[in-house]
Amino acid sequence: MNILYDYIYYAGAFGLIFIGIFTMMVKRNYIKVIIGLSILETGVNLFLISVGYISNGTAPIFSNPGIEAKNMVDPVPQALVLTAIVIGLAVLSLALSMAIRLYKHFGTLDLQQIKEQRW
Amino acid sequence: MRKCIGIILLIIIAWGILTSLQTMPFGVSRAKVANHYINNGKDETGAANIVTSVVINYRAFDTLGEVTVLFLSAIGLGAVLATIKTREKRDTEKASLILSTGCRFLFPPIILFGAYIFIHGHLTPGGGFQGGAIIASAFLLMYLGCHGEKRLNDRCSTFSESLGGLAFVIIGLIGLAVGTHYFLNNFMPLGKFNTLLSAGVIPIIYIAIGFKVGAELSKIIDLLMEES
Amino acid sequence: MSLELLIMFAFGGAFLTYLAGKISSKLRDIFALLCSVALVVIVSSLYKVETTITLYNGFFGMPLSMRLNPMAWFFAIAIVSSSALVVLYSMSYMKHRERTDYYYFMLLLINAAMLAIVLSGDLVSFFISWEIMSWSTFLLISYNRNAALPAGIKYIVMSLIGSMCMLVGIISIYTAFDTITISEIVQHMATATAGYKLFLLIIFSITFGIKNAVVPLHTWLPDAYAESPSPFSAVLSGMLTRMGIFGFLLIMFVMVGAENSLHMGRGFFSYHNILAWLGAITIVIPTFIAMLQNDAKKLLAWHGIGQGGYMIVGIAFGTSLGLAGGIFHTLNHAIYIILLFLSVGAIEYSTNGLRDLNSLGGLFKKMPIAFLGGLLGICGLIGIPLTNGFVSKWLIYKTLILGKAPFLAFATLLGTWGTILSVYKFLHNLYLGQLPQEHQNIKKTPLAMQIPIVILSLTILVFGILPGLPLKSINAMIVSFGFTPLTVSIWGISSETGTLNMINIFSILLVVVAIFWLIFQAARKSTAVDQYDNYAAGAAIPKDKYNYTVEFYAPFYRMATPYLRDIFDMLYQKIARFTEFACDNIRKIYTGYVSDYIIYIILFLALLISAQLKWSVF
Amino acid sequence: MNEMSILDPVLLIAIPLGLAFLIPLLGLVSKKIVRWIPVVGFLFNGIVALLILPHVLKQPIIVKIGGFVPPFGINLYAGSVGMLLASLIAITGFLVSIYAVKYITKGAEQKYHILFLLLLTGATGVVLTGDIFNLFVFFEILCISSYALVAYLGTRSGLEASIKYLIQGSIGSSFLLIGIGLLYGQFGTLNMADLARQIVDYTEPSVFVSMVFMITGLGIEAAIFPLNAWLPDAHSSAPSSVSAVLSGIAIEVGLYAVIRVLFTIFAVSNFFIFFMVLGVLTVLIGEMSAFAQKNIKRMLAYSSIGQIGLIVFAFSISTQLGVAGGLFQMVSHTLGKALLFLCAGYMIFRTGSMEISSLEGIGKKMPITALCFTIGTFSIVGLPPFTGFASKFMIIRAALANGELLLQILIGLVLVGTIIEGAYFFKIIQTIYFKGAHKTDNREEAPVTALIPMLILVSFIIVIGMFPNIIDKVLQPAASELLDQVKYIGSVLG
Amino acid sequence: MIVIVTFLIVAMLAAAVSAYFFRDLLNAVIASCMVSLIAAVMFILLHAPDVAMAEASIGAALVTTVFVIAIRRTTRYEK
Repeated sequence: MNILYDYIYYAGAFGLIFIGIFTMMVKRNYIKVIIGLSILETGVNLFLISVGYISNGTAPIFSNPGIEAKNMVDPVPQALVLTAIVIGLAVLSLALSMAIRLYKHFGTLDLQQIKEQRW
Repeated sequence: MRKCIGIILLIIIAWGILTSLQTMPFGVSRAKVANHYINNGKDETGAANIVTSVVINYRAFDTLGEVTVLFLSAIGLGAVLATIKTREKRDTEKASLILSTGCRFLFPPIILFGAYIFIHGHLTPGGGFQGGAIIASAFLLMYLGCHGEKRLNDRCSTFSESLGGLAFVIIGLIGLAVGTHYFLNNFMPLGKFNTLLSAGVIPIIYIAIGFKVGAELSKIIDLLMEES
Repeated sequence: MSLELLIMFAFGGAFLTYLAGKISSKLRDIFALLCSVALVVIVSSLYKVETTITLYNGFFGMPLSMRLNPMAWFFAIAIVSSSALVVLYSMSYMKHRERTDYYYFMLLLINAAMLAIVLSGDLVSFFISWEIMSWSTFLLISYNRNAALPAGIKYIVMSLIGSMCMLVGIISIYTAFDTITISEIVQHMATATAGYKLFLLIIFSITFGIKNAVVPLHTWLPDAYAESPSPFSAVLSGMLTRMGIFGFLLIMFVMVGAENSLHMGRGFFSYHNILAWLGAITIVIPTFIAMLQNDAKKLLAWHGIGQGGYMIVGIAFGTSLGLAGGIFHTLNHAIYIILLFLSVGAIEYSTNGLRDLNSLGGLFKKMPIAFLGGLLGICGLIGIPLTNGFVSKWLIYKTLILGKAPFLAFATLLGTWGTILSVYKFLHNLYLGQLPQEHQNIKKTPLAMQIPIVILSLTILVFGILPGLPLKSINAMIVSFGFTPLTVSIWGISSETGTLNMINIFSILLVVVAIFWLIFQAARKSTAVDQYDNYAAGAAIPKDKYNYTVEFYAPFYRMATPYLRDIFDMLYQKIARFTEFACDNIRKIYTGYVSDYIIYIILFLALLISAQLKWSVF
Repeated sequence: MNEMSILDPVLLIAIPLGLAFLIPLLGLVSKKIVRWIPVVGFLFNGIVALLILPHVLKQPIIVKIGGFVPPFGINLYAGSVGMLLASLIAITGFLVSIYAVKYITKGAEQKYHILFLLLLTGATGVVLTGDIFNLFVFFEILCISSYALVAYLGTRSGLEASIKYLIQGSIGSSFLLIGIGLLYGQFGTLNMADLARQIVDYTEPSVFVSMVFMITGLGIEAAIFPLNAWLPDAHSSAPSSVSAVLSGIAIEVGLYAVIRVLFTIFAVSNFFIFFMVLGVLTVLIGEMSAFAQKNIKRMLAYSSIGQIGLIVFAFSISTQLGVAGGLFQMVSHTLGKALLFLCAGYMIFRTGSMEISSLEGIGKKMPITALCFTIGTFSIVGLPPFTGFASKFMIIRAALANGELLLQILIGLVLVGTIIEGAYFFKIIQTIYFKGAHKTDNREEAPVTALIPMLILVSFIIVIGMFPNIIDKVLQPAASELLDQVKYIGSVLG
Repeated sequence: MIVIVTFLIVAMLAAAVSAYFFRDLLNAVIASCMVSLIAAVMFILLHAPDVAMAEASIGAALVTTVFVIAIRRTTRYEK
């Protein structure tokens, strides 16, 4: 059973990633695809943090003098994920602003019908 | 058709990832670089929150890039949404008295809380990004609560945004000019550990980032809400 | 006069003419003429000079050099003099046409590029000037708009294929021998394996075959000649296509060396034998196709291909006699094909653009000089004794007979008959016969057009009667290839197997012509009959042109057309259609659906992962 | 090293970033100045980069950001490859920003200039960085600014192209992040040199999977065959000055990132055969689909795909000559393609439509632009006196050098691609000069601010084409630096 | 402890799958907001407080707001 316990976080993270990719691959509505994208990004962030986790470690903050530095969790992935979350927000806000413009131009958000640019 | 192709491909990728995850057992400490940050992060940067010291000092360039990305998305949003000339008015009924006064009452404490977060960035968990987000949610509350009469002052948000970014770059350049001639170097004295004015440049940068992120995110919300 | 000054002068002249054109058209004409004449003077002053100069080694450290030897000088003098005549001719031909500065710029640029090709000492500068020549030719072929554009595309695509093959050849030589200067390649060639030599020969003969229009690769030539402006199609047919011959000489005798290029392969399948047979086919088929043409320039174009076959046969045979015949034929062909194109251009000029054989005729009274040029050109083309064509064909026939190749000799003979037939149609339809009404008062050909025609006709006769002049420099060239020189005297060749003495042939003919002329004068009682008062079955024939030359070879036409369709052209059209079809469908990969694009990405990822994990490919 | 203090490669990123943050403030003061800020920024970048370039040919400069020793802090690796591409980006950016001063009039101009400045700063960042997460961040800056710039005009086609580009680009970035996570999980470090030191055998499954994720993430921006579906739409519907930069610089930088990952981090060997076949496939598909196009910018976009395939093929020969040939082809493609898009920009602006049939007879109306377009075409096709020929010469030389049969067949296919490319480019030249109306009514040539960059690009193409030794002195050390992983690790980790 | 973690992860995956299946976009957005909230909680369990705050304030609050605004400007239902 402890194999499952060890990989539960990875399973959760990659579950989210695969659901996100699958939604983007299959769904036709542009907003639904962007939702898939945001789920994908959350999954990636979860994966990054779970890479840096140390079993029964503590948060990497010396809030009170009692904490010693031995079994602290890895701070580097947390720094990366901080950046990745904000990048995710930036991309999503840009995507959704284009969704508004798209709706004004095409009158629909169905990506199957928005294909003037082909061949 | 498309669904089953997708599933098959994802299974292959999952299998690939599984094989590579075997070499990364969960919860086992492996990172050499991280041990360096944890062991002598305290005395090199003087910040209690190691994550903040990594974000601002060790990997400062990423955060500079990060701030640019946010700046970019606000500008990009403005560029994309600016192409529509006609602004047709939406008929929104006024919020009830209780709601608007409640919002106006709640606005300052949230701003204060956000400020607390990014000022104590190097001591308690949290920092410029989280504080800025909270400030932006305060502005969001104002938009939801009393829609129409309260709007973000565009000039001062541009000011705080640009000044925040400029402050960050100028501090970096000062680090290059003075001290040990490295870009984004922590040239200020580290001060007493675990006190407000400690950890050299970190609080200054985090306050600048706090202002910048707060202004930017509220500008994004303003652009989206006021777009039509 | 050092070489790089010459090249600088040639290219600089082209640019300055373009700039002068911006100022005033008069200045530009004079400047162009001055440039070309000066070039003629410079090149002729370099007669016996043998120099090599390295221009600069800025190109990846490779020394780009120029060299002058008899072969280079022979071709250079031909290029420069023909370009001078053509520039003089086009001064009046292009008088009232638009974009003339562009035309002059391109013409002089092409001549400068040809000069650079001929004088280049190493393969890279050879390739650079070759490419400059081909894209400036493309720009000039598509000069007169609508019909010329597909011809231009066909030309540039085929010459691109050729130059890509050449580039691969040059670079493989560079990697194998680590030198690109032509003179050094021969020593290294000894170390190369037979297979590698054959590969080099084949690659380079594809390029020079395309340029010289050997049968399977000739399809670009008829449209390119017919559609380009007449003065340029003269240069194109005269000198530009003969760069292929220069190339063949370069690869077969200078680079690969005479001995191993002639002993490549066994018996029938030896390289030079196949080349000779290709040359023979190039003589026969295009000449008979030429008979079917109704457009004067197309007819001449097909003859250009035909005559090219003679040169290939001469060169491929590899004896000093054959070589001399082939090279001399190149020069003669250049002279009379330019003359013919100029005379057709004169007709085009005066009947403003009409060159359909069926609707012209009887122009010899109105345009005597053009007729004279046409007549002499045709005699040269056929090879009537007194003209230069006769000497070179005689040499080629001699080599074929000496070389005991009866079938080749028969093929060349067949070619000559075909030439006689089609060339007679050309002369008759254009000049003889009745003058149609609408051509009564056509413009006289201006002086600037008549001078080149006269000069060229004279050179045909002079080279015909005194072939020694060009044969001396050809001899020097043959010596540089390492063959035994011919014993050349001013009036012809004296070799143990039969001397060629043009002087006594000339004197015999003179006496015979004098006798007939006297008889004709004595019996000259009959009155001059007007062309138009002739009768058929008692009734006066209508005043208008009674022309029995329309559909001149109709019976032959009906019989031969099924066999003489240009099968290679149809093959290339099919290939072109197929590529267009393929291109149209390849781009359908980008379907416009985002989900398809994402599936492509995931597919790429899954492919790589499964390649490594399941089959551990890497 | 001390006199180098003012000439620090980090200025190449910090100063343009500072200017970008300055623009909104100046925008409040006056609209006029804002237009000239990118020009000043890239002029500064160009001068600094060109001054640093000679110092860097033998010994790369390692810049320690924040003063921390490389594996623990981020470091910039300003080697000859990095500085060559950085100066190329700066010069092309400088020229295109002069072009854009007069060209971009509609829409929020101030925002356009910020996005343009940051796009090229991101590109410079990607080229100089020595840390994979920093590569991801600058890559993200490059991508987001190109999403916004493609949708800048707000037209139907622009928006459609940009949402498709955004979706594929963000999937790519997520894959890149997964790759970085896997690498960090196994080796615990983010520094390229440290990773290179620890990775011994790239064919072992776990390392290979992370490599594949990184290559897919970066490959989408580098427009390799299966991943480049976004390129034709994005480059044809963006404003011309943007598509000049996208086609000229963004794909090259993406490809540089892929090559840096393959050569330096994973020291790949027989993976290159797959990569070579992919390159040739990209050439053929790019050229053939360009052949059947009616819209001029879409045709130029497809020809960019073809050229990228050629560069991928050159790099995957992985000999000193091949890599130098690939870099040279990158330089000549950047110059040639930027010139073509700039000329096409004003041609379309004057004729009003992007169809090739509408370009008939433009040679009469806009003689200088048409001349620059022709020279650009000749350089891209690879005709002699221009840079295209020199770089193609080098690539063919590299392909034929070690005489393997596979290489000879592939170089044959590439040349077939070049012939197809020659065919459709010459068709355009015919349409420009030899078709269409004879009447030359009002001759509105492109304005001066557009002609200056075109003519400078033309002079670059001719000078480098005639004297390729100028650039060859930089290419050889650059190629040896890319090939020599041990020297890279030694110079970074000391 | 492990039981709570498995429950949270199962809930998160369920929320993600329901975001995939919902036809009404608002429900889908709320489901994705659930996903990032549970992710924030997971971050706390993984001893990453900074990231949890960032995920909560940015991932849950702002992303959902931007989604809702976008849906308000365009269509609410998928087809």
